[in-house]
Amino acid sequence: MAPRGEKTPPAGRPAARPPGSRRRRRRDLPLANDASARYLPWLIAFLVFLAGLALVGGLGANRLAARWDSGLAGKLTVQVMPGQNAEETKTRVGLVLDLLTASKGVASVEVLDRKQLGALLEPWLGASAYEESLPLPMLIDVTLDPGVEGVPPGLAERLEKEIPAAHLDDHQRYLGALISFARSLQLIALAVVVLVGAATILTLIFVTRTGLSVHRQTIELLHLMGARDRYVAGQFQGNAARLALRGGLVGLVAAGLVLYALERVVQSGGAGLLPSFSPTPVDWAALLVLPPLAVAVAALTARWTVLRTLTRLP
Amino acid sequence: MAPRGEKTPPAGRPAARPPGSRRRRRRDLPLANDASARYLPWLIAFLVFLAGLALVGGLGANRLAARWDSGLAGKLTVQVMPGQNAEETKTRVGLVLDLLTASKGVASVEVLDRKQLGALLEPWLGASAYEESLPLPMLIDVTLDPGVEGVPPGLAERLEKEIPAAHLDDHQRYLGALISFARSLQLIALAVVVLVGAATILTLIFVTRTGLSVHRQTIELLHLMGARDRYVAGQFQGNAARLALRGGLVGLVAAGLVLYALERVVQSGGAGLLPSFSPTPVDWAALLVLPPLAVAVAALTARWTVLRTLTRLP
Amino acid sequence: MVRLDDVALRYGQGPEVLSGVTSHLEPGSFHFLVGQSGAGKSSFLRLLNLGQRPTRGRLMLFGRDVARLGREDRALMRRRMGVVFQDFRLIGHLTAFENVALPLHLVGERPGAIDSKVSELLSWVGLADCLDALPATLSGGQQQRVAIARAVVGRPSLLLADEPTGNVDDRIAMRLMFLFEEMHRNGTTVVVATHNETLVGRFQHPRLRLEGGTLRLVPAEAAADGTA
Amino acid sequence: MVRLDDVALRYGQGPEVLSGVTSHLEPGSFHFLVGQSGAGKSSFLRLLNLGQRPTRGRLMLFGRDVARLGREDRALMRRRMGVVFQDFRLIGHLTAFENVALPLHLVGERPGAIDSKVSELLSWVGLADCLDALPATLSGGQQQRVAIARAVVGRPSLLLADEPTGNVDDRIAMRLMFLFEEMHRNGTTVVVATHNETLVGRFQHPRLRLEGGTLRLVPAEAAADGTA
Ligand SMILES: Nc1ncnc2c1ncn2[C@@H]1O[C@H](COP(=O)(O)OP(=O)(O)OP(=O)(O)O)[C@@H](O)[C@H]1O
Ligand SMILES: Nc1ncnc2c1ncn2[C@@H]1O[C@H](COP(=O)(O)OP(=O)(O)OP(=O)(O)O)[C@@H](O)[C@H]1O
Ligand SMILES: [Mg+2]
Ligand SMILES: [Mg+2]
Repeated sequence: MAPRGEKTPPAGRPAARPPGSRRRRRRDLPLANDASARYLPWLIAFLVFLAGLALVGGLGANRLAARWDSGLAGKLTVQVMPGQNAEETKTRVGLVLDLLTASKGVASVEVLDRKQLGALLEPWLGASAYEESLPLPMLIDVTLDPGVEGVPPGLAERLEKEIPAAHLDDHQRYLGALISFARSLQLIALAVVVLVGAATILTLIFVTRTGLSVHRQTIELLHLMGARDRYVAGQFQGNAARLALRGGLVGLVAAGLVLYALERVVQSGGAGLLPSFSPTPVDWAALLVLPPLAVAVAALTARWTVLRTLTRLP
Repeated sequence: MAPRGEKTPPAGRPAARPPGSRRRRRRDLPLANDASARYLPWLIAFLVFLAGLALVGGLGANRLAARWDSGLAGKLTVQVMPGQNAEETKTRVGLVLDLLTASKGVASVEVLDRKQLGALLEPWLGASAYEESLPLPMLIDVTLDPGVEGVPPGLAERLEKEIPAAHLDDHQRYLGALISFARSLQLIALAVVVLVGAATILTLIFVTRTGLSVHRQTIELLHLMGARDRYVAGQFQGNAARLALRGGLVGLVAAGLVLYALERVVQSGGAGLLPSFSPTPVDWAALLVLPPLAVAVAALTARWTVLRTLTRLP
Repeated sequence: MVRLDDVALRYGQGPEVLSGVTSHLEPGSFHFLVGQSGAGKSSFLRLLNLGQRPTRGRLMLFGRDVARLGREDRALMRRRMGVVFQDFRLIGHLTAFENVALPLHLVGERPGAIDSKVSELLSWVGLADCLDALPATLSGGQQQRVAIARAVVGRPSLLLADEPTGNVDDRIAMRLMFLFEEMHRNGTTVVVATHNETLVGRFQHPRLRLEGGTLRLVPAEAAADGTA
Repeated sequence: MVRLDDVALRYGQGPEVLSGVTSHLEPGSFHFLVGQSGAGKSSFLRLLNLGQRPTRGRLMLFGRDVARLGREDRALMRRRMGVVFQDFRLIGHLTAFENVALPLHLVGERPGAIDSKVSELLSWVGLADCLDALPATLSGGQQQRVAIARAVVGRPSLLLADEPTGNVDDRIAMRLMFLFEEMHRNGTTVVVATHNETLVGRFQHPRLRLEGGTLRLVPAEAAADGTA
């Protein structure tokens, strides 16, 4: 027989210490105290900052290239040398316009006025480019029929033969390099954005794995005590989301400040090439998407990593 | 008395299994199997890649700004409208040159020839910019005395009064914006490089802390068994250096490929603005410094983090 | 409560640790699990707390075939068990109090009830002064008692204790055994794996003896005659 | 070998676990360290293996005042000790063999000698089949034996064993005690902390009894008369 007596476990005896004294419960997974809680927000901030810059840079390069490109695709320019006086110049332009409108493949023509021309040349010739007295070549914008690529055959030769003072200009030769440079920059920006995304996912997987490994014993114990997978996954997910949000906001603000400063620089000078690089409302909107995106990536990656690991437990 | 007899521990009995069968020794700290071994190289590769792009971009922007700047600091341009014929134009230019050389603060003057002018305007006017028959304004480069800032007082007024066809041009107005934009880009590039460095250090601290925390029990045990601090620190340091080297090389190659591709794009077109953005030998050298730098940062950060933690052990 | 039908267990490609164990533990029964070191006592308990799946055979717990349970059901079933692990497995960053409160939190007990139950139980095992101590600051025997308190605090239907008295002296060991006895009297099915022959001899409970991978039941009478 | 002079130990701001312990363990002596759970046995051993610094008093080891030792010297001194921790502390990713070989590697032993010494010792403690097993795949008692093998393999001058037989049955416990006896006969100073009164009673060694923070020496004769 087992010995009995006074040594019976307690039954209904009131607790020694006042109830409620220990009610504030610590989390069973102290993820918020992990080293990652100090690391992750900063790394995410850095990544969001980078993604922000790359995004706006890429969109700017895209706009620039598109502007040049759309200005050039299906377009030609014909220069007409100014004659000895305005009358002669006008006659020459009239001849060229007649020839062009009669040509196959030409949809429309437009003579650039003095102001448009001046704006084009201002950075090089200064304000005087607008002066009436400066004899400039006349420029005629030619829009080709949709589907027509390059110079319609024979056009250049006919122009040269009939009006020697006119010269056909296929911009591609000059702006092509600029456009491919802008497109390259755009590609690099895209690559940086993609890499930032990959780095975020990679980091989240690593941080989560590390958390799983640091807290492996606790997690296994919780599992054996009947905790559900989603209970554990939820803690990791929430933690990752919180840290990513914090980092994302910091990164957003940093990127916003830098871009705002850049815009001020661009606007303070009136250079013609640059405005398309400064952020537009669309850019600002794209920026605002980054922190929620970071949070979503963080939460989903953490959840997925944890659940994948937990299903290995019996 | 303690019982004795057959149950005496072994003394010199030869071992049952052939000696040497277990000689290959596993590391007592299996850092190479940690999750960080798969994460760190990729993150470092990404960071080195970024640093590489930012570095070359920053150096390019610097060169560009410096070229524009040194071209502009202490320089003015005077435009002279072409007259009805070459003779008239020449007279005007002569007058302007006389006036300029007689002015206080002017060091030297140079008339840009047709070819220089054509190169400047080619992207806008096409090849015809070189044609003799096109009447273009004459440009005179004015170099000011060292120390003279801006337009010498009275010069603009005298020019305007004496030769109305001449027009003084203070480039700062047009290129100033471009230069501050380039300087801003350079600042951003510098910021990215600095941030990459910070991110690398932060990551290394985190990864090392994590390693210390994952292997805490083993490290404490090694310590209690008489292992020296530098024995433990050495393993972390070596591991970090190896991973950083691997990542640094990958990042270097990636950055190199991208920059090489960009250079090809730039060289394939002959645009006048761009060459200074393509990497120079100095840039390539700066790139080559990045992987060893990453390795050094990684090794030192790991060592420092470990030693700092170990000294807390009794 | 627990029914094993020709159950075998091997780890990976290793030899069978348990081979063909057939047994039935009545609800409310109390068994000692004995056997040499390495005989498979912990492995047997691991089967019962769903920490390991049988390699073959059928295991019924609470009247249900565990092989047919989903993840959710297994989690719920685990909550009806209390387990004392041979290596304690306390959560290092939680105090003794919080460790013991954990099973109650998992089933959603009221905080007030948690407070009184946990404090009371920890006082009973002699740890009234250690409520706020972290496991690392407790002695081996104190940790073991926290582990035991955690296993019994939820008044589980099935209590599995693996070597629960290896780190305490005989006086405390007896005190802990009274706790198990009390649970048993209140209807809990108890299995205690132990090497402590003195302890086994003092109680009138049948033994399950693991030897060569099979389980042999030694009734209480024979056991009492034998080693005790 | 070990000399304590009014040594006290407290953890952080807690109460004194040891208060004014004065003692002298001769080289080549063998002592059992006994006392209630929580009396401070592990803490006492922790002082001796330089795992904790005394809060006050003087501790001499191997004839040197440990307070005056540099980090390097403390590391070297630790290599002359063998320690069996109450919680084993095996390295999880190393096999039983590699765990036991560790102290030999640290002092730069020849691989050939390591191989034979380790295999032999593990066979002696009954683990000839488990040389390549990772700790997690060993039973509690098997892990404890690996921990003991690791402590003795380097033939230390000072052997500190904390509850080394808590997870094994009496037969194996005796076998392990013979190992300690053998070390003792070869000149090692041995201190074994244990709750196992049966075991203590079987051997003719003086006991150090910890009670209320002080140490009392109970000579072998008195001890043998007493509980044994
Ligand atoms: N996870 C595992 N993987 C492989 N083998 C294992 C595993 N766990 C236990 N074993 C092996 O199974 C056998 C039984 O182990 P178990 O822990 O069940 O023994 P035990 O009876 O509890 O012993 P002890 O009294 O020493 O705790 C041992 O030989 C052990 O090596
Ligand atoms: N790291 C620590 N920090 C604070 N208190 C501690 C620490 N380690 C032990 N203690 C306290 O010191 C006292 C003695 O602990 P110790 O582990 O030395 O006891 P013990 O005699 O080994 O007990 P057992 O037989 O249960 O292992 C206990 O009350 C314990 O709570
Ligand atoms: Mg066991
Ligand atoms: Mg102890």
